[in-house]
Amino acid sequence: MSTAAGADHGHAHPWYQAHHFKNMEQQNAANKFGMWLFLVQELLFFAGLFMAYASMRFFYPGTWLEAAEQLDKVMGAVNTIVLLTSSLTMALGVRAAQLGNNGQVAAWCAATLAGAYGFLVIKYLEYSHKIHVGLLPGKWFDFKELTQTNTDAPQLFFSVYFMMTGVHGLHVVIGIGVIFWIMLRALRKDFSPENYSAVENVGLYWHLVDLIWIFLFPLLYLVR
Amino acid sequence: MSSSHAIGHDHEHAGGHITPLPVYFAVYGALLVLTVVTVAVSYMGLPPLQSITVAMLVAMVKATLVGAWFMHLKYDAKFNVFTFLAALWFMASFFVFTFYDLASRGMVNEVTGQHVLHKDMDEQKK
Amino acid sequence: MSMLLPLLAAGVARADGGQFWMPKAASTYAQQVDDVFYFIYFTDAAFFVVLMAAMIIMAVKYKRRSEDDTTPVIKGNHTLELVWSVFPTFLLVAMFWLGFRGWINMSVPPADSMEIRVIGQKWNWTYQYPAASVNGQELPGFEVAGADEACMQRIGDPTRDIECNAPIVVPAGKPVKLVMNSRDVLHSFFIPDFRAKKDVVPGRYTQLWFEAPEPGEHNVFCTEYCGDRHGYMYSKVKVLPQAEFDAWITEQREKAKASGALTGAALGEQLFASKGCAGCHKLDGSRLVGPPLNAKFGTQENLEGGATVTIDEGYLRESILVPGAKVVAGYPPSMPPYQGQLNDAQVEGLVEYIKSLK
Amino acid sequence: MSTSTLDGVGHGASGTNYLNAKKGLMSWLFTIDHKRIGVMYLATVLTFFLAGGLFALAIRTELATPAGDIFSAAVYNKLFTLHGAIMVFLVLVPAIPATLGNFLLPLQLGTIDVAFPKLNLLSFHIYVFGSLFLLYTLVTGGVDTGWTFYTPYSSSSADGNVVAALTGAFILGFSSILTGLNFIVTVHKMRAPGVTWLRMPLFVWAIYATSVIQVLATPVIAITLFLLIFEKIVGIGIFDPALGGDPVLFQHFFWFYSHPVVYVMVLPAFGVMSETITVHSRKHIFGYTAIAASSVAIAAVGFIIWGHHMFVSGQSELSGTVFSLLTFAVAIPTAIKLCSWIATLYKGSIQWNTPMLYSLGFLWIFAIGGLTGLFLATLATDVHLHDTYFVVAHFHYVMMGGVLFALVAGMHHWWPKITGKMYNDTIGRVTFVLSFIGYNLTFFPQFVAGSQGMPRRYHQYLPEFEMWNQLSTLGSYLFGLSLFIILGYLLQSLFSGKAAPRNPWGAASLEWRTQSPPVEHNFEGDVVCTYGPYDYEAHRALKS
Repeated sequence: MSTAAGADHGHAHPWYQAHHFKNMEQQNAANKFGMWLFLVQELLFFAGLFMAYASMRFFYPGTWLEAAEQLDKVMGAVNTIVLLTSSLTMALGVRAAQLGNNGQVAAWCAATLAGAYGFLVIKYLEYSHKIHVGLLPGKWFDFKELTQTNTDAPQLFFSVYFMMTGVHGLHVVIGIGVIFWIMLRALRKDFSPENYSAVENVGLYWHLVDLIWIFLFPLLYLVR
Repeated sequence: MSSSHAIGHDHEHAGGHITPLPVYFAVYGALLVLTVVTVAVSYMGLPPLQSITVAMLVAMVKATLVGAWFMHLKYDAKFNVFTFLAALWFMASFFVFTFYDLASRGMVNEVTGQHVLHKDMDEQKK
Repeated sequence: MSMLLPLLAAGVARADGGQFWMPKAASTYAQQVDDVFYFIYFTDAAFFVVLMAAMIIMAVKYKRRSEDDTTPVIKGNHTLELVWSVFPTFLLVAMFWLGFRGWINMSVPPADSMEIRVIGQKWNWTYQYPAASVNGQELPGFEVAGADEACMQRIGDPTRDIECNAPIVVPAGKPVKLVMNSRDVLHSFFIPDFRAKKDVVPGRYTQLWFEAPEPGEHNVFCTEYCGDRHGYMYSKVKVLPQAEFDAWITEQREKAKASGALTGAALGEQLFASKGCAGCHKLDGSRLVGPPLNAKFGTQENLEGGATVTIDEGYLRESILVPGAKVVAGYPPSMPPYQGQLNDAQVEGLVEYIKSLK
Repeated sequence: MSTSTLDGVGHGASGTNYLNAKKGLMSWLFTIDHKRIGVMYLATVLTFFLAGGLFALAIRTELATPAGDIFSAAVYNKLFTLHGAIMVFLVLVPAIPATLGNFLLPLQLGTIDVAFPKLNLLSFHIYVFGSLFLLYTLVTGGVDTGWTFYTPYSSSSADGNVVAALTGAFILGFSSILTGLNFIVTVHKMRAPGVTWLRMPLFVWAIYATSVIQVLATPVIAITLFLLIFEKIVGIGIFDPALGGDPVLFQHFFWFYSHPVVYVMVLPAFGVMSETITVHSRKHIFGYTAIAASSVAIAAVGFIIWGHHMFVSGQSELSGTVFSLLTFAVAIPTAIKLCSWIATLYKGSIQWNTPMLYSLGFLWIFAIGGLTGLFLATLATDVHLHDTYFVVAHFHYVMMGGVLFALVAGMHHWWPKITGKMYNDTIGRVTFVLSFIGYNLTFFPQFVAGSQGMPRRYHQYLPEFEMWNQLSTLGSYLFGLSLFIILGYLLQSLFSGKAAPRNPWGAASLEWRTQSPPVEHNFEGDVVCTYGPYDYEAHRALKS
């Protein structure tokens, strides 16, 4: 919201202050509060997926344990570490923005992007393996070993798996977009200790993506 | 935008609370350790209930670390913390009440409670 | 005004057996439900009259006299606010409690209930009665379903559907437990006279019980939207005196035993009636929901999408099991699939029966 | 701001206002002015209301006779589905918050704009984009799942339009979320000096509570619809019993949003009432804190009572009991509001003008709607009444009567501020009588038909219900006619109405301190609030 021209009614504003805010403190607080409310709706959006997981697991406990064996714990763990690392680099990027160091912001954003792409690459490897052997959601499910031993709807686990990781992956993709935007703005030297809430909000978003994964990983991969 | 008791060189700044670098690295280290712990526990072959309890506890600790330090909730305006917790509260109400229905089906009437699998459906059709 | 009239009417109607709001109570727990209903009703009416009278009287009394009217500053009154917060609470708790008692009563069938299976399907009900041994003779269970074809001729008359669809027959003065599930989508089994209702869910069983003290006939509606002919999914409960019921059920069981020997077209004819085929397909060449089936075998039929097909055994079999595969042009694809519901001999019988129709 | 202009007549010195400050279509479609966005919402919402209303009249026409003789069953089912979907997703949810809320929130808080003006515009564009999907389904043959999209009917339906309708509703959800988010931040961060929490008009409190629900509940319907879309495309099977899922679980997902959303519709209506009743009685609101707190309480409790839609759905008996008990808890704050409004009339100076008449009409209608809700919260009686016309009548009394009467009251109340024109009050009052009679005649008989056992969504019905249905159909024509008259004289006022003074009703809240219509940046100077929105004493003292 920072591109609107200031100086509408008398006062001299810095270029990044929108005309309807009285001062930067108000603008920053509003931006951050708005972001938190956005994260709130993200959490409730994911709540539906977690509820779907919980109820299907409740109905088919045996299937859940059996089907989860088909996931690759190592891949999942590596991906967790990749995402945690990108979360750290993002936090450091925000810190650099707080200090007004645009160069470092861009560098940390680049590091975060590397993590995000790494996550997607590993996810891609996992997906392509599953697609190859027929561990697919819903009616596409075609994995003989499980359908022979387990008639309790084994496809449901993979429905839930693909919906959860898919929606999460979509968030990663969106994250890549906004982090890239922040990186470009940092290269343009947009940020200063007074004006960094865009970096901070993107950071908050990225940490939430991380936060969701922190729960997805054990629920899908680890709980035997 | 206030900070009162951070470790290290804590000072008021236009950029809000500046968390010292070592804190970030310490949090990151703790997250890595916890990830290793949770993976290790999964190989111990605990029964499902204990396994999921441990996994969720570890995840909650990790989430708290990310929320408090990476997301600055520890130093943030209290209302933002409240907002975050309110979201968790409403999520919880969604889980608890829905799950209460699923779990209590059949407590009053046995037949109502049976969740018939689709394979039973086929049998019943025959 | 619009409220006062029914209010008055309700008062009169109550003297007349209380049937202005609720239909005649015909199950053991219906009166209990009605009592709760009227408790809430009169509480509501009292509140409504007091509130609206206050509103109207003040609106008239304090109508603005001049543009310079001043008003006293009254920001609230804690006593009053406390009264109207706490006092209704007691009434609400009473409502909950009465409703809860009735609900528990309606939810828990007596142990000696007679069990009948109810199957909902677009758009009719099937009732399955259990097998029994009568006088040392093993008699099979049987199904009641389908529509009376002659009755179905009265197109456009809503009472047709309720009169022509097979009723569920139950004994008077004995608790009956319906164990229900659906073959396709959600339905709901509703008997207004009994104050009984429960959704019929695919994939699980739900149950409903009632005891009708008196013989009689009562309407059954489907109250969960289930597609095209949801508004036509009627049936009836026929309550018979115990002795008549016993005679009826024994007769049906004996018939079922006899029809077990049926094969071919005769079996098909029996299924055509009992599976509700006649509800959609007529045999005199005129259209209903589906195409007529007489004199069709061996002819060409145009399909939805432009293709044509010769009506042979294969096409008939496919159309019974998976009707959506090849739909006749000009008709909605609304027939439910019978895959898994008919065995081979039954499908064979239906095909033979359709072949035999002239 | 100089005090002498407080109730002054006429426009500001320059004669410019938000309506004529910029010209051209683009200056509207891409405006970030909350007032213009509010007006655009109003125009769009009313257009969709017209469409939904015509569907309603078509339904009532079919039901004038017991036989299903005018439309085929398939067409009838599409009519009520589209009626429901349009009315809920396109009309009732944004009806007051996005229209009057958008226009008034910054004005009543004494600020220039909402916290995120561009986001506000984005909400509107998302709304229009989402509505295109519903329009697409409409012109390509409609959907017949019912607006509730219950599985497995919706998931097993072969109709491709269902996916389009689901996508539309999914997109519309984000419009609602972003509006709510924007308003919450606005209330928290944008209040003018002197506008303390307890000096906010009750309309603002209502919008605030509404926004909280929008942000918390709407994401759940979004993910539900998302899952349902994939249920249809991939057959993921979470809600479809044929694939191992549970259709009752879908209802939990669905009502976790769709119950709170009735408060998204009706809380702003409460807010409008708190304004119109006080202003046109020229009397301080009775029990300000109780009304404000009850808005928030309704929003909070409204989240844990959704199971009362599912008493007979196959939900567990114990769960039903808990939900019934909690449902009664929401009756208390609602009763507090109703009593407080009526107490506000005491010793007031009540003006019998159009906005006040609609407000009193609202109280009548909402009292019936609220009180009949008790039958449906009570377990034993709900078993009988669920999914009958009793429920139809109940939620129309609450949703449609409540929201619409409040919207019409609000439109008349703020029309001078929004358009700068006065309408013909005499026609307004006469039309009120017509609409009030028409409304009650439409929906009251449905209570009787329903408790007698007439199920909803029936294309035909038994002859014993005929009288009630005919009364209802007659009423719906009267009501429809009255709405056209309202539209007519309001539109006419745009062209030949008298210029509206700054503060035609002598109201004390901030939006009346600026000129009518307001200038582009809302106020001619900085606003400092020194007294509460219902403090007519202080207002008068300042004026003289």
